[in-house]
Amino acid sequence: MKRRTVVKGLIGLLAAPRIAFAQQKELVVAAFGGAYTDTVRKTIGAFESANGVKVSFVPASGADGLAKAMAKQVDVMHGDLAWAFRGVAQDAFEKLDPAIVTNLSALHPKARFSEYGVVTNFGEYGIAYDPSQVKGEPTSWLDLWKPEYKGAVSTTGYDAANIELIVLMAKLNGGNEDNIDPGFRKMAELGKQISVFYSQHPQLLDLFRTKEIVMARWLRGRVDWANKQGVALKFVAPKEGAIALVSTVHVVKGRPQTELAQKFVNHLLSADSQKLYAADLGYTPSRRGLDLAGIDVPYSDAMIDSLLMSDWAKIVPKMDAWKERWEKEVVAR
Amino acid sequence: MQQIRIAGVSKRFDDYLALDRVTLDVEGGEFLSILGPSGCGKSTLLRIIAGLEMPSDGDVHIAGKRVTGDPVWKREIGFVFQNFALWPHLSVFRNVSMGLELRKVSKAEIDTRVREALRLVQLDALANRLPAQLSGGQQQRVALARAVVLKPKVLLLDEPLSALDKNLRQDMQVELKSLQRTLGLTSIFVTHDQEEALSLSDRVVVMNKGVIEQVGTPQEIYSTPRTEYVAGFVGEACFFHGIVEGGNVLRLADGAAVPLAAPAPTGARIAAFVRPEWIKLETPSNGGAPAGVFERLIYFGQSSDYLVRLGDRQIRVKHRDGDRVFANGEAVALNCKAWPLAAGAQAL
Amino acid sequence: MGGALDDARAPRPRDGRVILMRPSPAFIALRYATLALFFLFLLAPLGVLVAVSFNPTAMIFPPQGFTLKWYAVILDKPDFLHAAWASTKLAALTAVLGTACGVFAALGLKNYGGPLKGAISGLLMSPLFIPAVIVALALFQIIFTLGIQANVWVLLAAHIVVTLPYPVRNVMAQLDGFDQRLEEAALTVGATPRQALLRVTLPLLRASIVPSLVIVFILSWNNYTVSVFLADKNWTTLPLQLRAYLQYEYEPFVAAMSTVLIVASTVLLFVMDRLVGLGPKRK
Amino acid sequence: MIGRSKTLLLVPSVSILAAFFVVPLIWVVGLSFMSSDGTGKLVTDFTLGNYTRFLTDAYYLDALLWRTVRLAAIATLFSVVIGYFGALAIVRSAPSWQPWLILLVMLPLWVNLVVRTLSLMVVLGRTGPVNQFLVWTGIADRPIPLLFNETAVLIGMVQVAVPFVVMSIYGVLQSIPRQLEHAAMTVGATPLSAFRRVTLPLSMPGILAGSVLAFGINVESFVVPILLGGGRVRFMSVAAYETATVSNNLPFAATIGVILLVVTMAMLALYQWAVRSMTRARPVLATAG
Repeated sequence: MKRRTVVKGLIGLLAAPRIAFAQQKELVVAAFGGAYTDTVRKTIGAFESANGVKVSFVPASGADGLAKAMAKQVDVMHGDLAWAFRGVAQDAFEKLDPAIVTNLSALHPKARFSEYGVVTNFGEYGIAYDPSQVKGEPTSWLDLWKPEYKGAVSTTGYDAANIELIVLMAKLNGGNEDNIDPGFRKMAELGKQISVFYSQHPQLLDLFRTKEIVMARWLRGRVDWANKQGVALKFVAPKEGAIALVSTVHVVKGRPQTELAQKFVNHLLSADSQKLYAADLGYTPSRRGLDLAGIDVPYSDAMIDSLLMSDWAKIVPKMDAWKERWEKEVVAR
Repeated sequence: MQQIRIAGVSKRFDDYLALDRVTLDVEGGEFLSILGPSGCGKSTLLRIIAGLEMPSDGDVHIAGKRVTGDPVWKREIGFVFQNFALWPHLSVFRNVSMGLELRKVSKAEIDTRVREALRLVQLDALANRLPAQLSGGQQQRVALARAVVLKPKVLLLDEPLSALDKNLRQDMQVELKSLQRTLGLTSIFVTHDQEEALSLSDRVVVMNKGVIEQVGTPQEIYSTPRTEYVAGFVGEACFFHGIVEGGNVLRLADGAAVPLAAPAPTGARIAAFVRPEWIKLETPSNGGAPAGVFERLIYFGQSSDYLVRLGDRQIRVKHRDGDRVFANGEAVALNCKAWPLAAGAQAL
Repeated sequence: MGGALDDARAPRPRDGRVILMRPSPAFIALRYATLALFFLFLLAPLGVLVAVSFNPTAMIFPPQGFTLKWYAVILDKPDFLHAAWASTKLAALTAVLGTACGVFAALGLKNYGGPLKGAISGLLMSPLFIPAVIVALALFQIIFTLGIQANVWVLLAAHIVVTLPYPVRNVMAQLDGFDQRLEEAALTVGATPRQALLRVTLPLLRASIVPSLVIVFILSWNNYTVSVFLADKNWTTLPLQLRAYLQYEYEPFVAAMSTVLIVASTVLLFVMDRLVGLGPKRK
Repeated sequence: MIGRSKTLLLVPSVSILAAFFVVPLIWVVGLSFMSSDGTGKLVTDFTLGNYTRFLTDAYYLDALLWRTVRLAAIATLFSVVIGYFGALAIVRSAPSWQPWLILLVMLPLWVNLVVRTLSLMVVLGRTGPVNQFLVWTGIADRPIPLLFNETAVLIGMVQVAVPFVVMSIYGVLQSIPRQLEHAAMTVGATPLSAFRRVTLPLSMPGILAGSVLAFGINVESFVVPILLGGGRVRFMSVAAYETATVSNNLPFAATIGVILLVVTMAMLALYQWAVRSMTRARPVLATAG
């Protein structure tokens, strides 16, 4: 008798939340988590009541995000260009329906990179530097290569922005996405400059704080954050162009409520939501014509036009091979 | 009435035969010892009676009921283990009461019966101690109380005293016997100590290599054993091998003659033995008694033994009051009557 | 080394004699120095965390002021509270069921010998030696192929699998020295094997079961690599939530939360010790 | 006698393991013989390509596999030594202290590993307490770089593994009667040699268990090499994870996992064989098992 009660209790413990949510229509969104999800959540109340739906968020992006999309466990998936093209290749997404996602027409053309997804906002990877340690303002990506900063510059490991940097270096040295050797040759030199490849923003912040690093490839928004955290840094967009950080959003194929998911994407592209990306996260909205008075975020067609954004459809199939080269030629000593 | 009946029980472990068609009856209220060296199968037999092992062949009956296939917990036995096997996490009281709790006996009755059992073994004052807080003898008594509190149909004891030192062991023998008498418990006691077996038992079973060599009263086992093995195991013995002459004399290979205490078929080649206390040492005469050389006297206090060299053997002879004192190296004759062992019985 | 007192309390050997030996002061000093150095090494990062949790500005050590505001912030993070609760439930279930499985397995293996025992115990230990993330990913794909939605049962099973080696090994180690006669003694007084297990064997195995429960709870509570693929939306565990958060932020809030965990776990273990006893007191 | 129910006891663990570990493992092995089309789609034709790619490339063999195994082994050695002395010091403390000291040992495990490792970075950082101490005492004239190298990874791994080692060894040490060591002293052994001749050999099973556990944990290290290695100290499980999640080449990620499993199992078998033959050579240890 007693034992049965315990077993029932255990089962109840697990089952409770499912029963509670089962009553209502529900939309599951895979998002980046942390502050990003918090920002999206701010305006979600209006969307929920307008459509009679409950939106819940799963912190997943990248491999786990796409895996969940392929398994039809989420309705909407956030990602970046690499995962976007992988998802397209694996037939994971619905085409966005311009009849429902009416806000598509209000976006900067660069945001509409594919019929199967859309860029919700742009960030800028540039050079963050400590003005007390760096003489004069860096102007070019190549400043990271300057011998006087050997050991005191940093970038991440193999990620989307560094892939853009490889492609940029290839292009500056006579190559392109298809002829990447010159890019790797140049990056190998950078590898010798670097003592630590950072993997998390808080980690880089600490490196700047302790002056172990004086210059790094970082996000504009992050530099503002660092300043708030009491580490005085400056940001510069190099003359070759800042590297685009894009957040993409996709409607997952084969879920019961794709129309609702399309509406949700439309909601993310609405003026209110778009404005919050700028206000809370420091990202440039992909929607044109917003009034961003009082928000310190670069916002112009020219700025978005200048962002470096390679042809990811070409890059994605090469990412595995490039990763191996990165580890061998740039990281390994 | 037979309280326990063991009929043709065999036990095979892989390719090793531990028990070979053992048959044995135990009377109600009897104290029976199973005596033998380690590995003779005595513990296996006890465990089969208890139900801790299943026989490969044969039947076990307890109190007139066939229990061969019954598991141990249905057999209503009491078992005392060699190292007591007290549960270290339970108090003395709980160790004793567990069997009653399992039988769903009322709380009040448990209390009465456990107290009574503990009083029997004089441990009522220590009921709340943990086993680790008790001495060896006290632990032994808890193990006994745990076994008898259930009023078992049979009490099985697996070398229960061997973990105790000599003095304590002798005290416990007395206590164990009186407890068994008081309760009238049919008991089977497994031991490798022949003194213990002889002093405690109504009957003794001597086992060797999985078979019963002999069953009998302690006197029978000691004085009139049937085989050389039994004779040698239950006490000091000096063996003579030879041919029977005239029905009551054993002629040895060296020509000496030993009178036999019981008649044997003339012309048979047999073995006979004597116990140290059966021999009287004398000055050699022409009587033909086996002759040896006096080596020395071993003094024990209350008694003493002679050591005599007989050919290449050294034998003991009990010194008796009034015996003549021999000098070391003096020639002596062994005056004794030897007990003839069964003609077919093999030498060791 | 040990004090005379230790020995007086130690179980007396059968022969009843206790050899008393006074350690030299040098050895006592050495022991305390070892303890101090050992814990300094082990707990330094926690010390930093606790200190930083009171720092008003950022994750800076040494702290530049004192505030309790980060502790208040915890209550403003429903996601974290929800995740902590999910993790607690999951870890508790994993601990109970996983330890039960491990105890059963160890008991079951006790009677086996030779190559079969080796093979099965090898199997039970093997989750320790392959990156859990690979197994979790494969499991995810299999479930996906079978058309099963990720659910908490799969998550639970996966957590049990990756933590199973710990209870199996702990309990098997204790069973190695276990006196079989204690169990037989219970059978002779009329206990069925199940009753013997419940009344004798399991209480005696407490010394390895309780630590197993704690370890499995901790491992499940901290698991990231398995949960990342198998957790569904209702079961976003604390490590997942934290990882997502740490990608972007690192405020003393995290230190405050860790401090709360440290204190809470200590209190929990203290209460458990009072209730069931964790220490080896009765050994 | 109760053999059937004993077998029944194995059913829950073995079936759960079969369904949720062995089957995925078979899947992983199968996966390692497939390939990826570059976008992550599986090509199911049988190929040995992943294994050739790994096993014929000095980078994968040296910078990845050998480094992982080497650092895991060194970290295990340190973990066992430090853990042993910790456990010994705890066992020799007053009995009433011991549960609390063990609780202290387990305390770090409650804190998320990422958070714990970030804190360790503060401790070892250029302005951290360790460097401050070194400069203050004059051992170093300026902060020395303790982070972002193999040493830092080793320190981190040891920190992670030590609590588990302590738990393994503590139980065994606790069951060794102090009288044995004292008996050795009565026949003239100094405390040190009594420890070496009695306690140490008797605690061998704990050391064995602890080292296997520590190696298992270290060889799978993930968070520690990422954070403390500064992105330069590559580890097998990190490579497997990134190959799956960044390159999206699941078959090759599976191959890395399989190779790690095989190498680890082989090393452990070798280790146990070595320990066993060593204990056979010294009869003292044979009784300890």
